[in-house]
Amino acid sequence: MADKEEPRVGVFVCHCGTNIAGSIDVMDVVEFAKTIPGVAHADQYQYMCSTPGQGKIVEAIKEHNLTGIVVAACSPRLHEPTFRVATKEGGLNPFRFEMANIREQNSWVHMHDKEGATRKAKDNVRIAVAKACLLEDLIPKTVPVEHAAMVIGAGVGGIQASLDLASAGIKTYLIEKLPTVGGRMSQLDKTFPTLDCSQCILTPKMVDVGRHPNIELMTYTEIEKVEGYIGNFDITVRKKARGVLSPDEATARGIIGGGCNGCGDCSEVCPVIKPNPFEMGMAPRKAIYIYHAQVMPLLYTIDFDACVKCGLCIEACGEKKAIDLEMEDELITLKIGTAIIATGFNLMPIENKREWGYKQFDNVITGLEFERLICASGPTSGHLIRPSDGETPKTIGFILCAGSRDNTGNGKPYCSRFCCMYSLKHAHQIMEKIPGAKVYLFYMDIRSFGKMYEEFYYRIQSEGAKFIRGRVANVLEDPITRNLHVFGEDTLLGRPVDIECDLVVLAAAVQPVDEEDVIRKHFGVSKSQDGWMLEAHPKLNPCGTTTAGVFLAGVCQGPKDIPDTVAQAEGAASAASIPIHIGQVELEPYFAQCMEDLCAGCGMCIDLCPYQALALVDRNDGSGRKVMNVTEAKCKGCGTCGGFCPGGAIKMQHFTTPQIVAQIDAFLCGGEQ
Amino acid sequence: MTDEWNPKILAIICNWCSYAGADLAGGGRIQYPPDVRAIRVMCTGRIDMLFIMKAFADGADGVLVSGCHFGDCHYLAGNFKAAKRMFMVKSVLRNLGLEDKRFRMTFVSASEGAKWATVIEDVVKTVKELGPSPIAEHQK
Amino acid sequence: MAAKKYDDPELNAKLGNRRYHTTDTNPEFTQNVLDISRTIANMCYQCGTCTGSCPSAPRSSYRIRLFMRRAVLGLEDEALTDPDLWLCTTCYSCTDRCPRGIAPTDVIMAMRNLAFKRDIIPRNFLKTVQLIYKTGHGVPNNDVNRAARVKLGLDADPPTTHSYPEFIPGIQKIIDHFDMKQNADRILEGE
Amino acid sequence: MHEYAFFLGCIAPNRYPGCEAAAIKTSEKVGIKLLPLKGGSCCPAPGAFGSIDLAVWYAMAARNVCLAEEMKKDITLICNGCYKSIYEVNHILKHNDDLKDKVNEVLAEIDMEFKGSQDVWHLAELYYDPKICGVQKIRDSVTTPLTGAKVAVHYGCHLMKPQKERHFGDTENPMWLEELVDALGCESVQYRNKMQCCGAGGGVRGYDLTHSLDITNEKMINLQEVGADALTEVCPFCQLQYDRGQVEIQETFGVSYNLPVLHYNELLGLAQGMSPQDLALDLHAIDCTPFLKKVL
Repeated sequence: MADKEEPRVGVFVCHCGTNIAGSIDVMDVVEFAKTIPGVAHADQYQYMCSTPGQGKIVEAIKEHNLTGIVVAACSPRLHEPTFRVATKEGGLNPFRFEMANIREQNSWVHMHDKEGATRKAKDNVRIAVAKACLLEDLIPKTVPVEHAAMVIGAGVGGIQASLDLASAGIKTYLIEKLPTVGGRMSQLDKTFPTLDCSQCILTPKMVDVGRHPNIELMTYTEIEKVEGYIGNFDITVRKKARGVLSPDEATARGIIGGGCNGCGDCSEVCPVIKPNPFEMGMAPRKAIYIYHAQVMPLLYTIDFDACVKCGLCIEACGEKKAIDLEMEDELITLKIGTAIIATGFNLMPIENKREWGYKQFDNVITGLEFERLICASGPTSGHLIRPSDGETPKTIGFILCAGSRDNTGNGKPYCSRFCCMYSLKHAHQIMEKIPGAKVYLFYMDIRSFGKMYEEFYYRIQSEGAKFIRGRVANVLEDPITRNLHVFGEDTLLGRPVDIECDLVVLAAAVQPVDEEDVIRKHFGVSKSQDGWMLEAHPKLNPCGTTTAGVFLAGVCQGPKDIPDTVAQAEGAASAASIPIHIGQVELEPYFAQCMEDLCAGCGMCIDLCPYQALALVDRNDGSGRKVMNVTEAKCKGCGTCGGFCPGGAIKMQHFTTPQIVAQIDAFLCGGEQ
Repeated sequence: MTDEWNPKILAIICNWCSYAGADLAGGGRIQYPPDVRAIRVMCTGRIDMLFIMKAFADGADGVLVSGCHFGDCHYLAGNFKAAKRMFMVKSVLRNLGLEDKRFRMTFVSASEGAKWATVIEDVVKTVKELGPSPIAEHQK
Repeated sequence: MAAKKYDDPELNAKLGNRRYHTTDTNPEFTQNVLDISRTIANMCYQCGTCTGSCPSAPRSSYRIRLFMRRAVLGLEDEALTDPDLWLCTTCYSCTDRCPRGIAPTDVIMAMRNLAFKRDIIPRNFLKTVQLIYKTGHGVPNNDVNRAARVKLGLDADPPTTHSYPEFIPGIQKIIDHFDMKQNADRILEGE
Repeated sequence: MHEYAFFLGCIAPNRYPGCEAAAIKTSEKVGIKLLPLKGGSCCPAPGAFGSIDLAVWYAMAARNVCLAEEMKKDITLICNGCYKSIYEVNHILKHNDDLKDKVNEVLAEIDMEFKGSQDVWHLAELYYDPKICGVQKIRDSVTTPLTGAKVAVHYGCHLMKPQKERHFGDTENPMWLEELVDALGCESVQYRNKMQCCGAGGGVRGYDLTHSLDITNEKMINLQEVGADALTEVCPFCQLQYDRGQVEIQETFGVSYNLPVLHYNELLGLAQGMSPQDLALDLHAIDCTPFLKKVL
């Protein structure tokens, strides 16, 4: 409202086919718009977002020399950018545009109340016009983008994203909380439907991330603090004390030719034995350990919670001097432009579904435990046995939807999406490895929607697996044989079944990793109802988040199989690389500004700012008064300071007090009663 | 419909959670009464108590402020700082002799379309039970 | 399509069209079941967990999943006239395990209530009603038991409606409020 | 002394008075006083009444609760069927005002009102609850430990299920009754499908006796498999089904098990030194002597 020009607003109402016109009288709204003070031109069109639709705006601006544009259509979260471009083409500052949401928040939610919807649409327009009258020219601030990216989580998704970014010439920090990269995929034996060996296809990629010149691999490391904004994130990571020096670290300490070479002598002498989480606790590891032979990096790690600091490992290590029992966590701050979150998943604690007896009966195991038991590099070197007695199971039952599609609150309401397929694969592996073995899959629906998946289903059925369409009611153990009786109904037969199995495998539902919430909040990413991270748009922006410069890859955004995870990882990588390659980003110019004449220098706003963007400075008019001053690069435009300032001295650009008050008045005072 | 009284309810909602949630309700075609008009701000932290007072002075029958759940604020804690102010609003309303039920602050996330609809239904219900704002009546 | 009609009723019975037609559906039935059972019977996705948990299923043709299906589709006659309706022991195993959080047992109870409105009800249920109406007890005292009670140092009759018959009229009022006794008598006399 | 209104129901006082006598005497020894709930009626039978018209079931059960509300005492009882009716109706009406109003309309006709001021407990859960009694107190009250006997436990359905209307937690493999049994010196045994129904409920016993007996028979087979010397439960109706049921099973299927069936209170009574006569064990259809010989 700096310039005292007479406002001349153009209003354009969109039909959106029948999406809007179906429940709102568009013509009526247009006619009404013409009566609103400040409106110089009102028009309507089938699809305002179409080229001709935008053309109307461009022409009208010239023809009626408009000062502001209002489009009444869908949500600004969808098409504000589109129409800002049109406004700009018309020769106006793009921030002279305001949108009235008469679709998502009107026609679609009042479909059966045309009168009420139309009345509301008029108010929506009037409110938008009121703001448009007071809109001002704003110049977006462009900031340089750090030529580096970060990927959090080094499962197959994180690995793929890092390789893509790095190969695109971008310095990439790959952060992994565990001592090795590889994630869940490295625990799998075979992959459906092609049945290629998981390790065989993953290990090369694991090696690549280890040696790629552009990738700085930081395993056994966690996110500590996140500051800054797109293009200029300052991320502090905690490099956990692993107690073992890499060759480089050793050299840095002047131990030439020293450092861990993965020989494993230390582990042999270590007296402390712990279950190995990589083997789902079914195999032991020492207090100084590696997960498995193919770990990347090949560095041993000391579990300081278990270590008794006896020092045997130091002797065993000898001249390499790789072991430092006094090592401490290290905090490192990294500057990056964009980040990709790929934190993956856990299995839900399926023992909570008591009826299936996991952790009550030895011979009930989860799908992941099965993967380790059937894997050649696993604790049984690939010989499937049943835990109770080491015997080879002959009859195996698979319980699908174990905890998925469950609305009881003691389970997950969603479909975990890959259990059907891996259970089919498990069935195949059994029939391949154990001649004469009988396999029963208890399913509700077989969801084989991927490429060559349905064909895989056909193949497994042809190999002799028996599919029983019914969810398992409960599992009971025969106290003598330790066999399991699986009770349920064959719903297609309409008969209850009691199938005696030697081994029962639960296709347990998946859930976000425990750390997800922490990381999510560090980056200001919201979560969807099911607990997974929320994408910017479910259809059109599945990799993005509402935080500019932060992207999602893999299961952390929702259950996915490997192909989908890799695809999304590559999508996220390309999205994350764009601002970095352009080298600069425009920040929406919604900065706070101090109106120094009004500022009493009370300084109350300073602490309110979450980004330390505000400071008290001497006013440079010799008055000696202290006034607030904004560092625009730090300000993200939340307006918390402006909402509080007792003197009304803070001007929130594009959301100024006059603008908002005008909107309120327009709704409550103006227009037809 | 026309002869029946339609309350005038103002909603000031944050761009990242509640506005997105409201859009989601639209995508899901979840129906709710059309008596609420929403104004979008980037964060509920932006909301000056005076905005709400202004709305009531203008004769609003009810005002709704909605933001992210605590801990989910896009700007770390704007919603928390706003909430602290909004408590004050209620006591001011009481001192003015206005039912504080006419004002409400809720927390609706970007994924809670259905919740947004129930919130609106509830707000409208409450306000309809309270009847027109005495201030509005006075202005007539 | 015109319905076929043979002169021979036996043939009609034997060859009667067994297809499900939407006309077999009574939407009100679904709603009534919802209201009485206070559980979301319409949300059943037929996984069979209920039947799998059911102690009656293995020894009878009773399939609770089938009754859930009938609730979803509103197959009123089929549900209420099926004698299996009365084989539920109300053990609630299905309710505890139902992944949709439905209470199939309560659906069965609701259907039984609706059946009673049509005078479909096992006689033993009605006898209990008459006993309670008369004595306040479904399983009243008897002389053998009185003797035993006295031996134990208890009063011959327990401190229930047996010792305080003045409470019985109140109980009868409640039962009469719903014409339960009246209907019970009518149905029993009808035999 | 914790005081409770003692709701008797039908089968305990009118068929197994031993349970009633035992409950009163044993609970007193562990600090629980049972006051007679004057004018209590049938709970009413959840199977029979519930099946006919739930509205009547609510009203009748509410009436029994009102009697306790007038005494200003929580209700305790020793029968799962009663627990289903009294506890659940009390619980539902407390959380559902529409239903409560409907019920009170009816109760008004007899000048009663359901307020929802009291709670309902099964005596067994009070025994287990350390705040009221607790396993240790039970153990301390034992004068003649029932050593040398394997006792199987039947929880019964309506005590534990539906889980979300209850507060017992795990209904698939609970162990708290076993703890109470072990406290008496005997050894509790696990058997197949422990949580399966006795077969009596839902009016099935009256509607199709053979069907309900067949369910019972399955339980008996599982119990025989682990060589239990006795079965204990906390529900006279289950007791009826297992005790007299065995005779009927003998008649119908020609198999006999002769497995003594005792209510937990009777078991506790024995452990506290009460004589079989004090418990009217002679009223049981299945002779308890072999078991008594083992333990006394």
